[in-house]
Amino acid sequence: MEVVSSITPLLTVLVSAVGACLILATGERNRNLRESWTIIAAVIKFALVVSMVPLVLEGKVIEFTFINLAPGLPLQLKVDPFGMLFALLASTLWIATSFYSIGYMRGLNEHAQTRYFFCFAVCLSATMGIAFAGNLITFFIFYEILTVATYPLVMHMETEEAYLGSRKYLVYTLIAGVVLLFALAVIYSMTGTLDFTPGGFLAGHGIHTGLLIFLFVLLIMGCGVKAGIMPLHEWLPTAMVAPTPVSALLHAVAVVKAGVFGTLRIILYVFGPILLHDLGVWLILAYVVSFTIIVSAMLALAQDNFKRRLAFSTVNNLAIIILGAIILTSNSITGGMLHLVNHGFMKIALFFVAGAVFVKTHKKNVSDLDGLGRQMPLTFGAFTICALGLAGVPPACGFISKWFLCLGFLEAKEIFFLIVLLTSAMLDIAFFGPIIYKAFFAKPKPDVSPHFDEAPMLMVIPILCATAISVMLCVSPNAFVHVFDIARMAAMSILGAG
Amino acid sequence: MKTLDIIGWFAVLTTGALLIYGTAEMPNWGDPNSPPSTHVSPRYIEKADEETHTPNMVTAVLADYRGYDTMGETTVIFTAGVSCMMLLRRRQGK
Amino acid sequence: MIRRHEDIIIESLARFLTPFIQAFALYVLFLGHYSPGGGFQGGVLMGASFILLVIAYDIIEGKRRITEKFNIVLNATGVMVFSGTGLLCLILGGEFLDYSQLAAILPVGPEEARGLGILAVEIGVEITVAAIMVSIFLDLASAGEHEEALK
Amino acid sequence: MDFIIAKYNYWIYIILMMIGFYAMIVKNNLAKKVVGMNIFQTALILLFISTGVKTGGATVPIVIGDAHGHAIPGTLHAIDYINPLPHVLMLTAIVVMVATFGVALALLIMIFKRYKTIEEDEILEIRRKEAFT
Amino acid sequence: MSTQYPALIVIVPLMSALICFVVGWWNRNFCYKIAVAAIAVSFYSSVVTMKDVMANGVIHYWVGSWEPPWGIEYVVDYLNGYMLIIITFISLLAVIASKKSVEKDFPEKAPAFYSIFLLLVTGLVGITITGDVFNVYVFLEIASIAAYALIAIGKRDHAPMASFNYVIYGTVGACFYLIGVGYLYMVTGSLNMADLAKLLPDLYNSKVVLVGFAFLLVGVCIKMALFPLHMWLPDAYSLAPDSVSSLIAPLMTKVSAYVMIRIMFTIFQPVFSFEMLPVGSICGWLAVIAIFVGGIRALAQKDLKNMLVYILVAEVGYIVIGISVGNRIGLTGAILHIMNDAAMMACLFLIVGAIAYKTGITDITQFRHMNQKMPFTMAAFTITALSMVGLPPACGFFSKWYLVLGAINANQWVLVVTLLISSLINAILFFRVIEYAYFYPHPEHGAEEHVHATSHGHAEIVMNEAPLSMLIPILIMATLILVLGPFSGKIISSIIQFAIPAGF
Repeated sequence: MEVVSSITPLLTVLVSAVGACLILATGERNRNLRESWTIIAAVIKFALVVSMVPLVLEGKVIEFTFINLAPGLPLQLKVDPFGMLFALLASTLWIATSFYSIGYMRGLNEHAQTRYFFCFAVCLSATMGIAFAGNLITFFIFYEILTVATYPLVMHMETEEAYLGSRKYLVYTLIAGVVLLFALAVIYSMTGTLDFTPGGFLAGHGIHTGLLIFLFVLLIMGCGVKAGIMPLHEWLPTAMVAPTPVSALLHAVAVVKAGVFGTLRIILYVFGPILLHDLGVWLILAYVVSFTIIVSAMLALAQDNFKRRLAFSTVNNLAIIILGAIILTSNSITGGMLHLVNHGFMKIALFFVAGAVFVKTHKKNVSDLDGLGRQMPLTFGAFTICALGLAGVPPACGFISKWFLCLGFLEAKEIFFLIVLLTSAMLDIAFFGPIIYKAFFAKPKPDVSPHFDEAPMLMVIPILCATAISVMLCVSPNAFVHVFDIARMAAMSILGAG
Repeated sequence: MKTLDIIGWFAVLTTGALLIYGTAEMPNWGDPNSPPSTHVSPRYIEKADEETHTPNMVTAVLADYRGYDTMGETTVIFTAGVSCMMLLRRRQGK
Repeated sequence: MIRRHEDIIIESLARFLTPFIQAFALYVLFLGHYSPGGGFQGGVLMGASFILLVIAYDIIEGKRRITEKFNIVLNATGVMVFSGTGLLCLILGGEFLDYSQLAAILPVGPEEARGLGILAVEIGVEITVAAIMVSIFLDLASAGEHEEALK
Repeated sequence: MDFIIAKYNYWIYIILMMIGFYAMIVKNNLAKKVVGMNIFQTALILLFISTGVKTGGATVPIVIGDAHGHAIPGTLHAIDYINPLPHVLMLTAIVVMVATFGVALALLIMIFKRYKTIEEDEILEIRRKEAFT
Repeated sequence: MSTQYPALIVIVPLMSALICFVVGWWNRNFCYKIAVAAIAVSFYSSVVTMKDVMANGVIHYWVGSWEPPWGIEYVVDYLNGYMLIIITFISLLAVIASKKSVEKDFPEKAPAFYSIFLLLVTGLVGITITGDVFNVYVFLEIASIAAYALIAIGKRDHAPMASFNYVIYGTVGACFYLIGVGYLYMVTGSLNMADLAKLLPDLYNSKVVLVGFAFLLVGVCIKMALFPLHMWLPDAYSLAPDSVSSLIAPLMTKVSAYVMIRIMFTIFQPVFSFEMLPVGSICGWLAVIAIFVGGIRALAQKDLKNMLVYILVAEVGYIVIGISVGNRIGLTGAILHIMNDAAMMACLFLIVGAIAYKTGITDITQFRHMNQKMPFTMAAFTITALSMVGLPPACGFFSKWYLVLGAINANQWVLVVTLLISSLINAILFFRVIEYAYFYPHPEHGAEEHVHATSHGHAEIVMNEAPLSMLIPILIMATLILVLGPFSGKIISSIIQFAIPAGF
């Protein structure tokens, strides 16, 4: 795998940081300018990411070493297929989310918008860093930046529950960070390197098995908090107090995805399939996440608050992704990675819908959505497609990823996990179905206007775009940026090395 | 107050015990062959006069060989003077 | 606060003694090369002579003998003489406090130059110690109110 | 036994030192603390000076020389004069002691102006009262 | 002339202290300018000296041109060259920032104040640069006496009492140090560090050396305020005037830590400090207790400055941990943390001074809207806070990283856990302040999102930023904290790795 040295990754990370500074400099004085900064940064970032796709497809690895933190410990950005996948997801969704949040913020005439957009941009910068991190220490640095930058967003409402939610979030993530740091230090003092290598680098350093398992637990805990693996998911529903775009960001783009991404990095690039098989810990993790899948789906059934229900569905899907990776066959890994992307698009559409409904009608609960489908057909049409897609029903892209997951499980003869997957699909239907039913077929509440009356276009368009992309990813997974091939390559590189 | 007494006695006894323990291997009192008398000082005694033209070795060492210490000493007392002035006087300067 | 009690014996005795003490202080200073003594001892004596005056009379009298500003200047001058000598050596091209460099501007050899340098810094020490002794004593004795005492 | 005979001077200094140390820790009157401080430092000075002593006819470290008081070359032997270095060091130490003493007294005056007492427990009492109000 | 720069580092502040004192009696306004100029020159000289060291190796400057051990020598190697730059730079920023608060708090004392300020700097650099153990004592006393005086003029009440306690503790510390020097002198007859290092190894079994070592260390620990001996620090530093605490708090403890490193690694060899004696483990445990005690006491404080001084107690623990693990990487962490912590503490205390000067607020619970009153100051505060918590890319993270690595290499898991937990404690401490400063619940708007007021809700709060003379140093420090982090690798590879005694 040949290595190209280029500054593009750094630019990709910096562009939104610069955008953040410009936003801060502009401030409340000129809102249009401030928000146009957001858009411009988003577009540039997307362009930069896409510009790197061809190289990655040629099997090259783009690398940029910023500075040496210590001998053998560079601050290094490295663009490999898997990172590229995540970068594509994040940069695409950022554009949508920026438009959407402008609409949302103006729709509700929120306070402290400058702070909001600033932290937003910093978040994305950190996410890019996480996607392109070439070694654990770089990953950790951006991971912590992400934590800090998200904290004000969760705090945004500045109500009592916002305080509690953000504090809880901070406690969970900071402890996770400390655990991660500890594991990193141990690994570094044992092996002297932290570079991600497809197929893992821990093997063959003569580390004691018990210690290896301990490290695995620590690392998974460190990333699992953000990834919402049960029982570490506690902060996720509480963080729902944040404004909807933030929840969308938290749940679809940045934070949880970063957690999952990190988990996959650890499974596939730090430990590697072979070592995990030898240790046998993969099975334990697989059972844990299966438990997460089922339980979170159950909990989702019980939620009446729209966003909370989506949150639990997120927990459920993240677990599915991890399950795909931990089964360690090429198909399941591909499926997991694809689901990382697909779920991103579908889930963000769902959150946008929730936000749109809220802005339009100030309704937060599933129970009083009756008949809204007639009022907001576009919104709820998109909702239907994506919800079913999450369950694995065409035409949304959930179908593709779940298909590959099933293939992988069959390949590995893990029938139990296959059943888990299918059950969760059933449960998906079970907790999304009622919403769709209420929206379209239930008798409208008196306050619902029978005729067409949508949310502001600035919010509807992103929804439709997200939905369109999800459908497109299903129809031709390789359109434009070859998401499918990239995922394939990543999986191959791992198992090839393994 | 009582606890303080105990602490005081404890500190004093331990410190004193340690110090006395240390004296066990010290050069005897006035031993002309003790390291202080044989290592550095002979040069002061034998060379001070010819090197600094000052028969009083203490003065020579004080102001020349270790003159830098003495400057520090002068600075210390200057500091003390200024400190007292700053702490106690109301009107200082214009 | 030292208050003046008009005691003729004490006052005249003190006034009588002062010059002798000061002369002795200078003697101690200048024979510091050849006999026990030196700047510090001389300085203490010098300061003591003023302190004796202040005790015998009162602060006002002491102030009359050695005024505020003069004392301040003396405080600094002493250290200034010392470090200035050192700096002079440094300027003359040697290390700091390397008196042998003074031979360049004095009509003597390096050893004698060192002797003279020692004398210079001893004078500096004497001035500082004397002045500081007095000023600390005045400050402590009057708890800082001697400006008021002057009015 | 000769161990004690040979070292008794150190023991005396150490005992002195500890008296001062005890006063610094335990005494309730701040002035006494300062006095203890001085005892401590004085004992320390004695300890140093005693290292310069040489038995066997050694004299004060001033050259016994010709008319001008300067040395006749070759007549100077380290054995004849006691060690000047500790004296020098202790001159410095004495000055430091005086300086610290002066500052400590100045502080005492300030404290007395502020609390109208220099008994530590009373001062703490006052501070506690003021903390409440 | 370039060979004379080591002397200038010490002489210039000293002589300008004298000038400043005299001139001030005629015109008070010169003092500030003189002080700034003097410290700037000192900083410049130390930079030149460091360059010289990096070019031509260790500098030996014989004061009075008497070769050691008979004379006193300056020894400038990588370690104290690095220390000198830190000291002079931070004092430069501190003296620049002190202008306004001096004019506000005690204008009539300005001449004496700046004179003593300069003397304090003189003492600190004097301790750092010299290669003679007794000379260290002399300059230690200069610094201490200056510090006693500066602390005692604090505007806050009880300052004299705090300063008096400091006098007692400080004198005990200095005397213990002197006892140690005396004991070593009795068995070696030498006072020069290099000479002692040559003579001592044959005497490592002597009781005298043992006791001397113990007393040197205890004396330094008192000055450094290591745990059981830290009682004097919180009062003294929190009651000191703001213009002073921003100089004393960052530097005094760090310089003592430097002396400790000198004693354990230069005068004595690590083999004595760590293998023949259990110093490592003792100091390690004390440091652990110090970190927890400091952190927990800090949690109880509502006054920002009090909180910071207790954190300082904990930070001393960090440095001692780095020293006490007794391996190369740990010591690297300690030396790196000396710089980072000095920067962070300086920045924090400068910020406290600025806020107190502008708004008179020191109580954390009254920090509401501070981010709109003093946006730049609070931004700097946030950066420093993140650094204290140990979040990358601020510099605090990197020194912590090395400390943790060192503790792991020494298999001191207790220390590892302590370091990690303490960063959580710091997180609580600082995010509490940030919450107060940046976020404030709107009782009038409930949990319902839609009833939120417009973003012009706080328009009545006008920006009221600190004067430039305070703001600029703060911002410089904040940027440094951000910049030093990623470059710590470079600092280590170019300076610190040479500062650690070879073969250790």
